Amino acid sequence: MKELIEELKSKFKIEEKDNFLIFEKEKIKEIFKFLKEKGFNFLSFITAIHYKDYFEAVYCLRNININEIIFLKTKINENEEIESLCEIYKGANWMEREIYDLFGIKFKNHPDLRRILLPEDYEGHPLRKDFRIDTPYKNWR
Amino acid sequence: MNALINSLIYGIVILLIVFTIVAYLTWIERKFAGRMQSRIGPYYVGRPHGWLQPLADVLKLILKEEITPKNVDKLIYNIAPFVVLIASLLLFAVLPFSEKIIISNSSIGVLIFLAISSLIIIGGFMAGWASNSKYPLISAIRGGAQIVSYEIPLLFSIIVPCIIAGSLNPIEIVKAQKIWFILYPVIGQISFLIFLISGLAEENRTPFDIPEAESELVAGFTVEYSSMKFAMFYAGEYAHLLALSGLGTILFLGGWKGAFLPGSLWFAIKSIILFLILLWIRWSYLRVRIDQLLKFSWKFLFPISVLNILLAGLIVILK
Amino acid sequence: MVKALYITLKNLFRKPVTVMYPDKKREIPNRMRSPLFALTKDEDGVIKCIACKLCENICPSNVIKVIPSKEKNEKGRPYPEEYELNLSACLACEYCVQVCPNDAIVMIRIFGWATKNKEDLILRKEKLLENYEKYKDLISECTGEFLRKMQTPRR
Amino acid sequence: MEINRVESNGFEELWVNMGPQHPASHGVFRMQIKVDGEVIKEVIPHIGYLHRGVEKLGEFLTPVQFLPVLDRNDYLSSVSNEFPFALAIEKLANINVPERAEYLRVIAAELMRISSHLVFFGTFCLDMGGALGGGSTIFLYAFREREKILDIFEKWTGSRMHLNLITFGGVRYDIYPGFDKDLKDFLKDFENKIKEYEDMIENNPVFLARTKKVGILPKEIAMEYGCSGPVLRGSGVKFDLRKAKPYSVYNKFEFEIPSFPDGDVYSRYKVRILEMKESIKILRQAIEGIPSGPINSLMPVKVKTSIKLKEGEVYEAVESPRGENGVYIVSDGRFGLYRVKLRTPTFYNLSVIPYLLKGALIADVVAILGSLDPVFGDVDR
Repeated sequence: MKELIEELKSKFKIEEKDNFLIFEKEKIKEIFKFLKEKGFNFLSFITAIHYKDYFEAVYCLRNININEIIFLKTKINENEEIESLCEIYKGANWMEREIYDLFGIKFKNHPDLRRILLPEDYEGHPLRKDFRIDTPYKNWR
Repeated sequence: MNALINSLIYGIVILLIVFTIVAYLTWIERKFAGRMQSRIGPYYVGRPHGWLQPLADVLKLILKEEITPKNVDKLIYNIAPFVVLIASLLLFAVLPFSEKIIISNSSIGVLIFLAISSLIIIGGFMAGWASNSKYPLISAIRGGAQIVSYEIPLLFSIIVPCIIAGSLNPIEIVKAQKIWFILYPVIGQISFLIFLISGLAEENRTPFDIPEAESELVAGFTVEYSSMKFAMFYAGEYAHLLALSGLGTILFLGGWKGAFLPGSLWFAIKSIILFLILLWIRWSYLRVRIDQLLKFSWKFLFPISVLNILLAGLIVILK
Repeated sequence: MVKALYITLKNLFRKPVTVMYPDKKREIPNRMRSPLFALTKDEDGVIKCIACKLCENICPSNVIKVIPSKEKNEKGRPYPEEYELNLSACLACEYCVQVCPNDAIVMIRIFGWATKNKEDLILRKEKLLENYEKYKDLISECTGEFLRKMQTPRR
Repeated sequence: MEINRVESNGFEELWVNMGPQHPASHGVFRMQIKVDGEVIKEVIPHIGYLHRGVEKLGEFLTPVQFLPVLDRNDYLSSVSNEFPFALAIEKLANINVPERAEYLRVIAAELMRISSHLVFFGTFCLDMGGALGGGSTIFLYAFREREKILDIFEKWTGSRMHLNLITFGGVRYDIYPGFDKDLKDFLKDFENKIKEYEDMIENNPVFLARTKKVGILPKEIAMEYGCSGPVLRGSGVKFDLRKAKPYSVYNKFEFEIPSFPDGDVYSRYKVRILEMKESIKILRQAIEGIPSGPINSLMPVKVKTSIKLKEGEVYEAVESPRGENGVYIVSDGRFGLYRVKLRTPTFYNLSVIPYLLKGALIADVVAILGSLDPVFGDVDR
């Protein structure tokens, strides 16, 4: 496990900060392809956190054979896009749709980027910090 | 003229009896299923056994608002429940309740029974088509496929007693049964089993309730029906089931024959026992899938029933 | 295949487990949490609530509103001028009961309490006191005192 | 006479809308299905009918207040929702839990697992057999036993489903006198009943034909989609967080992880049945070994801000009846939480539905959907 992290650090310029590996979002595809080859083929979840002016996307991977879990993080600025993982992990489809729905982060090359939990005509992205919870839903009947 | 009046009177009386029995069959079924499922079943209407439940059901169904969807094919939509109900009730015309009590004593009674019984699914198909809705349509198509494949084993299983008895007249068949036909070695049991299975399939009952599969197709061809029209389907189904148990009694269980009690009572008792067996099967098994059902029919039931007929023919010739 | 038939037959002769509800009623356990509340009174008939607002503070769905009185009552305690509990959003989590220092708010063990009127779901002070008189015997075993005693680590 | 035609996009194919109100949709789930005859060509699932914004709510409520809200997430196994959240908060705030409380948590979680799997078993058979047939019989048998579990919970915590049992540093309710006997009686009775369930359907060729080799989910696909719990174990991966990363006191108990390599509906069903048996084993050991002592290490909660959190990020997961139920918390050192991510298992389990349904028959839809055991409070949050 330690060797793997060392290898990641040297290959993709990944930093380690309390259990989270922080990577640059341009390299996302190579990193995840590499990790998948190393046996991290269980995509546990993807999520995001909204800070005042940027987002953090969090990826959680598991390797079931050696029973290890790995957390990866990347920074996405407002109005920036990130590459979709759907080609590597098929399950990323719904997870990324959920993030798009709740945060408004757009994923490049996503096959089907629609809202998933909220109605199609909903305005705003509720998990952003600037979202007001008393925002009315316009098309409410 | 006399015969006509006779059959008219019998017809009306039997119709009334059948309606009451059908209403109370629902009560029996619900009570029986309830106890089977560790429940009590009908309870409140007519405490403590829910005696008045069928009455309340009928009243409720009559008083309910009838909703006709906008885009249905009005004519066929309205005819369909009548087709089902009338065809189901017509079946009783050829069933002898005892040696004397029969509405229409025809020499090809069993054949008439089969002919009318396959009319019922046409009612279902009409309902499914005319509803102009997707679930009923799929249901109707499924129903058609199912009936086509199960009519044949049913027919073949019914032919066997007819061959042995040498007649298509129900009264003659009963008379010919010195012992109950179900006790007839090998062919009796085989054809009874085939009759039971394909009867269930013909009747759209679990495990063969594919056209009505409520977890898949909501309620099959009755999705768009409400109120009294739905009740007609319901009553038709039960009347059909009762008639089928009646036919089974006549063909396999010796009809009205029995000691001590009057014939018609024996007939009723046997039919209801057969009905309960059908219920027992219904409340114990899961549903099969349409392709498995068709495969089962064509690859298993059909060859066996053909062999069975051959065997019956051989027996008759050798005698 | 035949086993299934045998099992259903076996169950046919078992006793049904249904409790026919309005005719026979189930035994209600001592700790039952049903969302109906009462404000208790002490032995002299004075409201126990001291309007400390702890329940209002902890309620996850913000359904409790307490307005404390300006003056004190005959026992020298503050009391709530108004007490409002909106049952329509109550989670029945029993936090309010747990934090109440005086055992003033309690849950009533009652099953099938229902109303046709939405207004009835808002329990005001008068209604809560009336509930206490009405359901005195049905008060849940879990009062604030009881819950805290159960949870306190014995040191 | 004009004959109306059922409208469709083509002559062969028909779009059928299953749900949101459909007898087999286990809640509110809508699928648009393109069928060619009986064969499914394309599926578009729609979720979110039960979206309540629980994650947003978590940012407004304090952890103490958020616990009872979490109960409503996966409403069939409320303890397994509180559990990871409590673990995460305890890790962030450095709270230790007394051993008695750990045992009580495990007992509650395992009882909930049995009750949740009984709901699965009942509804699965209901889907397969229909409300007017053998399915409803099995459904009622399963619920008959579940009722006894709920009665035990009601006596214990006062609530039947939304227990709000777990709190930070322990549990809120101690067991009542006579709990041991109730539980042992139930377990003894339940062991026989499980045999009855198995006899009821597993010898039945109809059931086997409908479940074997239907809805096959290969191991690799299951892992890519993030499926966990019985769905993953049904695909032949022996992964269970109770063994892989033993939380609470699970390392003290002996139990097996059932798994089947086929990945079809039958193996997913069978895994759950065997899991119930394993839960019985765990419960037997737990009830024997339950120590005396306090049930909580903290003083009882007084105000909503009684838990002060460190700054930091924590992910904790437990094995809920449906899979890996995780909570990811970001705290900025205030009393509230900055961000709560609930990794609810059925959201990920359900996302394989388009993969599994392609090429299946209409009748398989209910079997496959039922075998994934979705709870829509859990999917939509």
